[in-house]
This record gives sequence, structure tokens and C-alpha cells, in this order.
Amino acid sequence: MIDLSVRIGNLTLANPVMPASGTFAEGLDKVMDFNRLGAFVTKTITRELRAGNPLPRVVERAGGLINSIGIPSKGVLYFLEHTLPYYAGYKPPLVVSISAPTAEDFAQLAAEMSVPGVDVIEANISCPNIEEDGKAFAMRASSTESVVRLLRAATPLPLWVKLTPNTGDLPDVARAAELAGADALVVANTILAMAIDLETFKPCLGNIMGGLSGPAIKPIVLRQVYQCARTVKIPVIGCGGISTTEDAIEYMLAGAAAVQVGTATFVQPAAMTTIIDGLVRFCERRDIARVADLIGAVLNEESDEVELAWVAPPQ
Amino acid sequence: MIDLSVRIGNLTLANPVMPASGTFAEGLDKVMDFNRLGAFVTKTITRELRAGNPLPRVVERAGGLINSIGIPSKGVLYFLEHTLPYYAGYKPPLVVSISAPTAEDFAQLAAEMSVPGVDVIEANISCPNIEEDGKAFAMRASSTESVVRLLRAATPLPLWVKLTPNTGDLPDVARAAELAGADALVVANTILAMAIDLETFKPCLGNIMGGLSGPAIKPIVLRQVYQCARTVKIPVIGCGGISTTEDAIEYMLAGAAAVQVGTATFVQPAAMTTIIDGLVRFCERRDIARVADLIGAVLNEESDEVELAWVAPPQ
Amino acid sequence: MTIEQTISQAGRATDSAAPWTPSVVGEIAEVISNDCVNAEYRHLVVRCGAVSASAQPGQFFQLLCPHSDGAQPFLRRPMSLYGADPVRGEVEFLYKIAGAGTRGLATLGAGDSVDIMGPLGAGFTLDPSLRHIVAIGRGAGLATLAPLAKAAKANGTRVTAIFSARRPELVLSVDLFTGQGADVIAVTDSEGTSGPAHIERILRGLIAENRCQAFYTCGSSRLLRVQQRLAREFEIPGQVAMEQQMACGIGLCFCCVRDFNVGGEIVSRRVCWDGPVFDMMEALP
Amino acid sequence: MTIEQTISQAGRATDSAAPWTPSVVGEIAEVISNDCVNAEYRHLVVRCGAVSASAQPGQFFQLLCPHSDGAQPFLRRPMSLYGADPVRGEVEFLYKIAGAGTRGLATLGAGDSVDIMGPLGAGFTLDPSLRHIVAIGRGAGLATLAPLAKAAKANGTRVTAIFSARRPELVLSVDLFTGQGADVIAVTDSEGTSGPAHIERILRGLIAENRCQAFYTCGSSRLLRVQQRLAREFEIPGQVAMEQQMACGIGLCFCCVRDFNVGGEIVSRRVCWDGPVFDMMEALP
Ligand SMILES: Cc1cc2nc3c(=O)[nH]c(=O)nc-3n(C[C@H](O)[C@H](O)[C@H](O)COP(=O)(O)OP(=O)(O)OC[C@H]3O[C@@H](n4cnc5c(N)ncnc54)[C@H](O)[C@@H]3O)c2cc1C
Ligand SMILES: Cc1cc2nc3c(=O)[nH]c(=O)nc-3n(C[C@H](O)[C@H](O)[C@H](O)COP(=O)(O)OP(=O)(O)OC[C@H]3O[C@@H](n4cnc5c(N)ncnc54)[C@H](O)[C@@H]3O)c2cc1C
Ligand SMILES: Cc1cc2nc3c(=O)[nH]c(=O)nc-3n(C[C@H](O)[C@H](O)[C@H](O)COP(=O)(O)O)c2cc1C
Ligand SMILES: Cc1cc2nc3c(=O)[nH]c(=O)nc-3n(C[C@H](O)[C@H](O)[C@H](O)COP(=O)(O)O)c2cc1C
Ligand code: FES
Ligand code: FES
Repeated sequence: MIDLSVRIGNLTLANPVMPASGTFAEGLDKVMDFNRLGAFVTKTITRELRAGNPLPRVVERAGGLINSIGIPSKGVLYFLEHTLPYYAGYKPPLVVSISAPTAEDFAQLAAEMSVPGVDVIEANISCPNIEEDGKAFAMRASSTESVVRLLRAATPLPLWVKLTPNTGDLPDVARAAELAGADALVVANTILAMAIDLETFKPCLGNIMGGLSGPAIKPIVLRQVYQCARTVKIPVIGCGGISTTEDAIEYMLAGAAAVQVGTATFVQPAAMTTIIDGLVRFCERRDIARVADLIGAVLNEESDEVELAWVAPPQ
Repeated sequence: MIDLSVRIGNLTLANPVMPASGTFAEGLDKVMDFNRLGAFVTKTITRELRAGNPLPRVVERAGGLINSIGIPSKGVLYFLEHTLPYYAGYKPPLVVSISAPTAEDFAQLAAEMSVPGVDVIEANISCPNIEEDGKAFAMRASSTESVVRLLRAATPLPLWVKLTPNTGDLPDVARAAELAGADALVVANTILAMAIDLETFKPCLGNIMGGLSGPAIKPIVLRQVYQCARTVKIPVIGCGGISTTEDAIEYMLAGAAAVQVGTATFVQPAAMTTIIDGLVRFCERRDIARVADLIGAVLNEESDEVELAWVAPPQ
Repeated sequence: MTIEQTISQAGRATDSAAPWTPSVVGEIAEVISNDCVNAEYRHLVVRCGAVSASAQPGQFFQLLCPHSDGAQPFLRRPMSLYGADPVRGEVEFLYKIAGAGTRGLATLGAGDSVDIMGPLGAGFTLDPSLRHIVAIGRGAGLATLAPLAKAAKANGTRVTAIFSARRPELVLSVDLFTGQGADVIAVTDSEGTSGPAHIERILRGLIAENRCQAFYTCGSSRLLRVQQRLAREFEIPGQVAMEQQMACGIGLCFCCVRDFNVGGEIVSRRVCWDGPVFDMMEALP
Repeated sequence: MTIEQTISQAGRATDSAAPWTPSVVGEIAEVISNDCVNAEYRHLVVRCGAVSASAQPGQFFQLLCPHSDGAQPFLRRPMSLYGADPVRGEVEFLYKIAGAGTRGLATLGAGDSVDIMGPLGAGFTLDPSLRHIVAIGRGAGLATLAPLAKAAKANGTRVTAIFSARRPELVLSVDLFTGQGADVIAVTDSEGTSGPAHIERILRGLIAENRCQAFYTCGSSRLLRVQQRLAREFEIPGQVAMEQQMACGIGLCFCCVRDFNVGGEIVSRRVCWDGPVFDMMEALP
């Protein structure tokens, strides 16, 4: 028997596979047994009621999807009255993704969401353009640190912080989140992108720009997970283009303690359970007793010389 | 007759299609008539002799390629004695890509390269990890401004500055390059990425990380070209995942005054001339007299409300 | 504006002792046939498992379209159920070649595999006490209405189907309706019979004869408006199958939202999850 | 270390009045046949244009492999020329199913299209004054050497071919050599005849009989080392076809470099452009 469990801080997950925020909802229980998942992750919730972005909200591109759904939200009350009871019937822990336009609002929302039935707060500080000046908190180490510090003080629950891949300072941002008290990092959200329709000359998305997800971004986010996992001691949860068991393993080798599956579910609705089955088979074939042994197991002899090797390769 | 010419500063190109640095060499004249190209762009040249990075140097991924070729270079003398005379026999202007580890070295190299036969200096300030602290100049507006200022002073030739897509500050960096005297921007280089081999658990590249190119990155770099073109007045040359005529047009609509084709040539060696032929056909079909009319022609009614629309979409 | 996030369409009892079973599957189906119907449409029949074959009129599937000539559609494409046979384990689709995805579908031949996901969404409800209903569709909308004829017949409900198309030779699925004993009226642009005024006249006639106790419609907002007007005037209920660009098809992504007028309030709903069939009076054409 | 950047392999006169014509093309070829040769190898024959069909022994093509079961090889795959017929406009390849790309190739059937790019690289040089040469290959290396037999025969040069394989049934292309009048010696691991000591004995015999005026080899560094030793001892020239992972195949990307020993200096060369055939004494096995 392969031990599939992984630990994220004080929380033990039955297996490392869970959905990515915004790509999961109750409808999926028609396709898979929800009790098989490592965790549930909700669509990001905001305090105020929101309608989301203008249509069209998605456009497909080579190996991926650009979305500008935004965050349509029915608010906190609806969540507490309807969504929370729904998930109470299942075994996997419930991760609630939240977002807010200011650090104070963010902290207040985290406090309101820290109710029985909620197991983890995932702070989506990476949603593009949601902060007042149009930059996400996670673009900079300083804004990351201040919002995470307030969030940390506001909730006794495990706090996962979801970072943006759009910053050039990712390791600094990761370190800031760790310092400020995050229990885990989710790396990462979508990559800001764009598409134009050649018939109409108009942007393909009502919001002009959107976030790219899917296989196309996997090598980029994998690199970011590797960088973050080398930088911080808290667990890193990998998220970006994971569609197959092989993708999930690649992320775990790079340092991810668990993985989130997003866009892949739109193409293969049973992607998550297929990946869990595949993890078992892979570990069996390779004689790996615990899937947790894969975490950070990349064999990387020259790990300290990366930069050097680039500038002055061995002659 | 469609007018294919475009102006980049004071330079008029016969058409907007040219190779991307490092994906072009003399061997391609077996496949296409070099005199059809809008310009030549050389592999980045450094002052010192360099061997490049350890093997393996490329790995393929969904819709793209990760490379860690590095910059194998035979130095300046070899370039002046061999490469320069070779291109002298052709009509298209010669763009020479250069790089150096410090701003002073960079400027000195630009001066040495400003010889008859060279039409443009393309400063590759985006090669990952080539600056001393491992960050490229183009990661920050401040380091961009200082190196471009020295470069500007060092050469009377048109100066194109090639930016990195890995920064979260691209519009600021673009503005800094413009301020410091760049004649055009090339947006962008490869996106830092990684891949791990599941058989060996080793990184697929000898250098561990490398740069992602090809169709996978197109929506990301297209967004960056759009952002830069809205920010600066100098021309922006689009580069990232362009494989087809449609890709080239999408970039021009987003604001690119010309395009560079890289990885696509590895898959379809005649990609550049195929794109040129396709541009003619597209303009004919759509009754567009000058291909230059496509530049920035995206119809974008809400352009001023992008950020706002995301936060508070029209109800 | 309000967003409707219906929590549990199916209302599964999570603490029941019964083991979980899927009610939507992604599966590899075998192509039985994939023939041209007219210049624009093809008819695809596939062999599939029991879950898929239990699809109801008005539901849809998401098809993973084969790659064709370099194009690689990333997302699945929604297609209405055109017919289902739970006994033989078959479902059918009627599709128009519109772009890369449907071009890929058109390359399929008997014996090939195609990845289908379904059944999806909420279909039509057919009150068995209705004696006579009207189905009005245009273009691919007829594909969506087709399975109604059979279901209505099983209920003993008579159907009058009004088919709108650009040209007579593009009128589709007449056989499927007449085969189930439905009356079919074809109207076309080229003959000048498809205008709303003419259709309204036909409908008023049917209403007068008490042959229109409910509207079922799909595929034309112009026709939807006519029906809404008459429905209000004569208090006739109706259902409409709507379309919207989709990604997931199962309520996860919120890209397929449309606005509905629910008692004067504008409500945003997911077409794939809350529909694709909606109360006709709530639809905004 | 030095990097060799040979500027113009072909030496085109850029100011000549003659219009430009391609000497390398990417083209859609038609599959004539694609048959199993043994458990591991397939033989692909395609109809192509004049430029491709003019390929010379030792040159290679880059094949764009069809997608198969979800895998989508992004880059082309290098394959040595196995045979070319300029009159009929055909080229041939012999390939081993190794991964996604070659698995895709294996799905091709007669009449299908395949995108080939070539001819690429510098092939073998055959001095017509040679009377007797030795060709030694292992595995797919034999594919590379096969066209030599025909070219040698045209020159009146006799060939002794030494074929190394794991098992007798995996020995390939014997017919191609014997059909051109070559002597073939097969050695296999399973029979214990493929060890370097045994091969060295065979070669010393051939050298003694003056039947080894030049070495042509491919596919095994162990065999290369044996030949280099003998070549040094008896001052026999030789050429080796080398492999390296490739992206562009035409000298653009510098991913396929290998080190060579050129008069004591270590020189880095592109296998696709400076080779794939190199002076045997410069190769580092
Ligand atoms: C619930 C539902 C049921 C449908 N049932 C059928 C059916 O039974 N038969 C049928 O032929 N078609 C049906 N459609 C429409 C069908 O899904 C689209 O024609 C198809 O997705 C086009 O894909 P493509 O790749 O061929 O073309 P694309 O290149 O994707 O698009 C071609 C054109 O079709 C438009 N289009 C793309 N997706 C959609 C969409 N989801 N809805 C409307 N327009 C779209 C595009 O904007 C474009 O103008 C249905 C759509 C929905 C939402
Ligand atoms: C100049 C040249 C000529 C060649 N000629 C032939 C030939 O005539 N017949 C033949 O069967 N093969 C030949 N090869 C090898 C052939 O190109 C590879 O087997 C093929 O690219 C594998 O592709 P794949 O997608 O099937 O496997 P992949 O999944 O890409 O790889 C499967 C295995 O093959 C290895 N591999 C991948 N690419 C290469 C490569 N370029 N060289 C060596 N190993 C590689 C991988 O590391 C892996 O272990 C040649 C290679 C070169 C460079
Ligand atoms: C349609 C869609 C909606 C999303 N909504 C959210 C969201 O509300 N909150 C969030 O943190 N991430 C959201 N994301 C990002 C995903 O959670 C994930 O980070 C990203 O898609 C990358 O993973 P993937 O490539 O597996 O999809 C959304 C992604 C998609 C495609
Ligand atoms: C193999 C390879 C080598 C490259 N070498 C260089 C280089 O020397 N200098 C440079 O500025 N960019 C280099 N690039 C980046 C390309 O010029 C281009 O910016 C990038 O590949 C994106 O374009 P593409 O998607 O069309 O390939 C290289 C890219 C590849 C794939
Ligand atoms: S298509 Fe995803 S919610 Fe409807
Ligand atoms: S494969 Fe690109 S240089 Fe050889």
C-alpha cells in the first residue's frame, strides 16, 4: 500500500491532489467521488456582491486558456448559509479562497470566514488588478508582507497564501509571506495575457486582458515552484498547467508538497481522480513507499552553481 | 500592390518580418532567399570567448521549447572578420545583438560594433542571470536606464533594446529604456522555465533552468507588447511565439511595428517568408493598403477602463 | 444584478450509505456514423455507456474535437443531444461545421473514437397533461428540439413543429418529427415565409385551435420575442434552450453566464448548469 | 575550448545574377510505404521533390512527426537518409520506435502525408580511388551507412560491412549491402561475437588483406574507439557519423554541439551543420 498522505503545516491531507480556486464547484460531484480529493478549494469569495467581468470571459490558445471571469461573488452570507453546509457532508478539508481590495478588508474577511467547517483560509493576493493601483499585493514583497501580517493576526486557521506568477520578485515575495506568518504558499495564479480577434480586430476578452492557464504555463510555474521551495521552509503547493500524473510528479519533484488542478478539469472532468490513481501506480512501479518522498526529490547536483554556470559554464 | 514597409525610427524595413536573435544563422539561406527578409538579427555576441551552457541545452514542452544554450561566442574579432563580410552581400539591414556582464562593458562593446555594415545595435539586456547578481538589467527600470544611457552615448547607430518578459515592471522598464535613448524596444526574450525528467529525476537541461519560447508564450508576450506600446512612443518590435501570419498580425494589432520570429523557424524553416506572403494576402483580402496600418489597430473601446472593469465591472 | 449559484442541482445525499456513482462521465465513444445531412450539417452517431445514453431532451454533451490540419482546439465543444437510445447505448448529434473544432469532428469516420462528456445541464420538462405543444426552432436549434418529439409522443402529447431556415434545402430533421407523428411547418428566408409577422400569424392560428398549450423554442431571439409576446397575451408557458460560449460545461468556470429577468430582477445564471433550458419568460433575447 | 562557427558550408555567391533556389526544403511528402522490418524498426519510403531526393549518403532529414495518442512532439526528429532515388523522387528512412515522435511516425500509412525537411548536414566523402573500404555500424547506425554501399559500388569501391546487433534477428539492412555486392559480417551480443576484441581481430584480418583502406562508422563509441586505435596504428583514414539531440537541424540553435579534438585543441562543433559526418580521428567517443 502506497502512503498517499502529505502534510501541509499541521494539516494532513489524504493525498496531495486538490482543485485550483475558481475551477471547482459542486457540479463536479456528478463526475467524481468528492471524498477521494485531498481537499476542497472554493472559488475566491469577496465581501461585496460582484457580477464578474464583461463577456466574453474565456478564449482558448495553444495549450491553454485565457480567462477574465473576475470574481462573481454572492458575498459572505450566501457562503455561510449555502456553500458551507454543502461541504460539511464530505471528508476532505475545506479550503476557502478569499480576496479583498485592501489589507484591512482582507483581514476582516478572513476573520469572518474563520468559522467551524472551514479548515484553511487561502488568501488570493494574486488576482490581477484587484488592489487599488491595479497591482496585486503579491507583486511586491512589501505589500505581501503587510497584507499577510494582518491576515495572520485575523485568523487562527491555517493560512495559505496564493502568489502571482507575474512578478519578477517571486522568491522575495515568497520569503515575505513566510516571514509574515503564512503556513503554506500556493504557486501560482494565472499569467496575465491577451488575445485579439483577427476578424473584428477586437480583444477576444471583454476585459481585454486575462489570465493564461493550462499546459502552456506549466514550465514557467514549475520553475517558480522550484525557486520558492528553495527559498522558504513552509510547504509550497504547486498550481499551473497540471493535467496528468506526470505533471503532478514533476511539480512534487521540484518541491511542491501538494498540487492544485485547474484548467485540466475543464478538458477532462475526472482529471483529479485520474491523477490520484496515477500517483499510486507510479509509486508502485518505482518502489516509492510514500508519495511524500517525491517532494523536492529532483536530483540537482549543480544546484548551487546555477547562476554561475550560466555566466561562465564549465570549460 | 500592398506596401509592406515599416519604419523603425529612422530605418525603413522592406517588411516587418525578421529573425529573433539566436534562432538564425547563415545555414538558413539554403531554405529561403535572404533578400526577402525585413532585417537580419545575429545571435547575441559577447566580447569574451564563451562556450555556452552544459548539455542538454533544449527540451520540448507543450507548444514550446525550453533552451539554455547560453551565449557561445567567438568574440568580436571573429564577428568582424567573418560574419560581417558574409552579410555585406545582402540587401536587408544587419541588426547585431550584443550582451555584456556590466554596463561599461556593454557600452564598450556597442562602440566596437558600430562599424560600417552594421545597421542597428540590439542590446540584449534581458538574458537571464548575465548581470553580476544574477538578475538581468531589464528586470528593473533603474538598471535598464543606466545601461541604456551608456549604450546610447557609445553608439551613433540606431539602438534597439531587448527586454525580458520575466519582470513584473515591464511598462516601467520600457519607459526607462525610452527615456535613456532607445530607438526601439524588442519585446521580449524567453520566459524563465524548467523541466524535470521523470525517469532520472534530473532537470532536463544541463543548466537546470532555461528560457521558454514558442506558441505557448504568445498570449503572455502579446499582452506585454500591448502594455509597452501603450506606454512608450518609440516602436515596439514583437517577439514571442510567432509562427503564422495570424500571429504576426495579432502582434501588429497589439502595437508591434515589426515582428521577430524565433522558435517557429526550427519547426518550419521557411516560417518567415511564409509569414511575409501571408501578410500580403491578408492585406489584400481585407483591403488594407499598407501593412503599417495594422500597427496598434486593435479596436479597444474600453481601453481606459481595463483596471476598473476588473474591479467593478459594468453592472 | 444578482448571481445565481444554484448549489445542488441533483441534490445528492452525501451521508447516504450507497456508494457514489457518476451521473456525468467523460468517456471514449465509438463513432457509428458521421454523415452529411446537407451542405452545412453533419449527423454523428456514437456508441457509448449507460450514463451518456440516459441523456434527456434539452441536455447537451461536451465533445473533445480531434485536431485537424494543424488546429488544436483546446477546449471541448458543446453539442445538444439530438437523440439517445439507452437500449442500444447510443447518442446522436447534429452539428454545423463552424470552425476548427467542428472541422475536426467532420474528420471522424465509423470505428473512430471520440471523447464525449455528458449528459450535461438541465433539459426540457414535459408536463404529460399537455395535449398539444409547439416547437419552434431555427438552424442548429432544431437539433436541440428534435428529441422532444419522441418524448412528447411517449406522453401522448401532439407536437406542431415550426422549422425556420435560410433555404428550403437547409430545413433539417423534418423526418425526426414527422416520424413521431408531429405536424411540421417549414418557413424559409428565401421563400419569404420566415419573418416574425408570418410566424406570429401561424402561432395565433394554432393558439385559436388550442394546439399551443406550451412553447418549446431554441435558436432565434427574433422568434423568442414573438413567442414571449404571445405567451404573455395568452398566458401560455414556455421553455427556451439557450446557448453561450462555454469552457467547462458543468458549472465550474462562470464563463457562460447570461442575464435573466426573474420577477423584475436581473439575475445572472450559468447556461451550462442552470440551463441550457430556461423558463421562456425569464430569458432576455 | 573553441567554438567552430563555420560560416558558409555551401559558399553561395551572393551577388551572382542567378536567382536564388533552395537547397534545403521543408515539404509535404507522400508516404509510399511504412513497414515493419523487425520487432523494433520500421522502413519508411516517401515520394518527395527533387531537392530532397538529391540527398547524399550520411545526410539526414528532420521529420515532423504526427501526433499520436495525446502526445504532441513539438520539434522535428532527425533521421538519417537510408536511401534516395532522384529519378523516382523518393527518399527512405529506417527508424526505431523510441518515444512519442517515432510512435507517431509508426502510425503513417501509404497515401498519408508527412512533413520532411532536408537534405541536411554534411555527408560522407567517398574517394573514388579507394578500392576497398570497411563500414561498421550498430543499431540505427546501419541506416546511416546503408546508402554508402550503393555510392561505393558506383565508384567501383568494394565494401566489407560489419553489422553489430543485440540479437541475430535484429541485424538490419543486410540485403541493401549484399545487393550492392558488399561482403557482410554480422556480429551479435547474444552470440558473443560483438565484443571489441573480436571486432578488432576481424579488422586486423581485413587490414592485413588490404581490404580496409578507410573506415566508415556510426552508432557505437566502443567500436569507434577500436577503429581509432587501428587507424592510428596503420594510418588508415576514417569518417564517423555522429548523433546529438537536435532542435533546428540546420545550424541555428547550437543545441547539438559536441567536442572534437582538432590537432590537440578541443573544438565545439554543431553536429547538424559541421556534421553529422566527421573525421574519425577528431571525434571524441
Ligand atoms: C448548449 C449548446 C448546445 C449547442 N448545440 C449545438 C448543436 O447541437 N449543433 C451545432 O452545430 N452547434 C451547437 N452549438 C454551437 C457549437 O458549440 C459551436 O458551433 C461550436 O462550439 C463551434 O466550435 P468550432 O471550433 O467549430 O468553431 P469556433 O472556431 O470555435 O467558432 C466558430 C464560430 O462559432 C462561434 N462559437 C464558438 N463557440 C460557440 C458556442 N458555444 N456557442 C455559440 N457560438 C459559438 C464563434 O464565436 C465563431 O464565430 C451549441 C452550443 C451550446 C452552448
Ligand atoms: C543525425 C541523426 C540521425 C539519426 N538517424 C536515425 C535513424 O536513421 N534512425 C533512427 O531510428 N534514429 C535516428 N536518430 C535518432 C532519432 O532522431 C531519435 O531516436 C528520435 O529523435 C527519438 O524521438 P522520439 O520522439 O521517438 O523519442 P523521444 O521521446 O524524443 O526520446 C526517446 C529516447 O531517445 C533519445 N533521443 C531523443 N532524441 C535523440 C536524438 N536526436 N539522438 C539520440 N537520441 C535521442 C531520448 O533521450 C530518449 O531516451 C538520429 C539522430 C540524429 C541526431
Ligand atoms: C476560469 C478560471 C477561474 C479562476 N478563478 C480563480 C479565482 O477565483 N481565484 C483564484 O485564486 N484563482 C483563480 N483561477 C486560477 C486558478 O486557480 C489557477 O491558479 C490557474 O488557473 C493555474 O492553474 P491551471 O493551469 O491548472 O488552471 C482561475 C482560473 C480559471 C481558469
Ligand atoms: C535556441 C534559442 C537561442 C536564443 N538565443 C538568444 C540570444 O542569443 N539572444 C537573444 O537576445 N535572444 C535569444 N533567444 C530568444 C529569442 O530571440 C526570442 O526572444 C524568444 O525565443 C521568443 O521568441 P520565439 O517564441 O519566436 O522563439 C534564443 C531563443 C532560442 C529558442
Ligand atoms: S461553461 Fe463553465 S460554468 Fe458554464
Ligand atoms: S540542431 Fe540547431 S544547431 Fe544543430
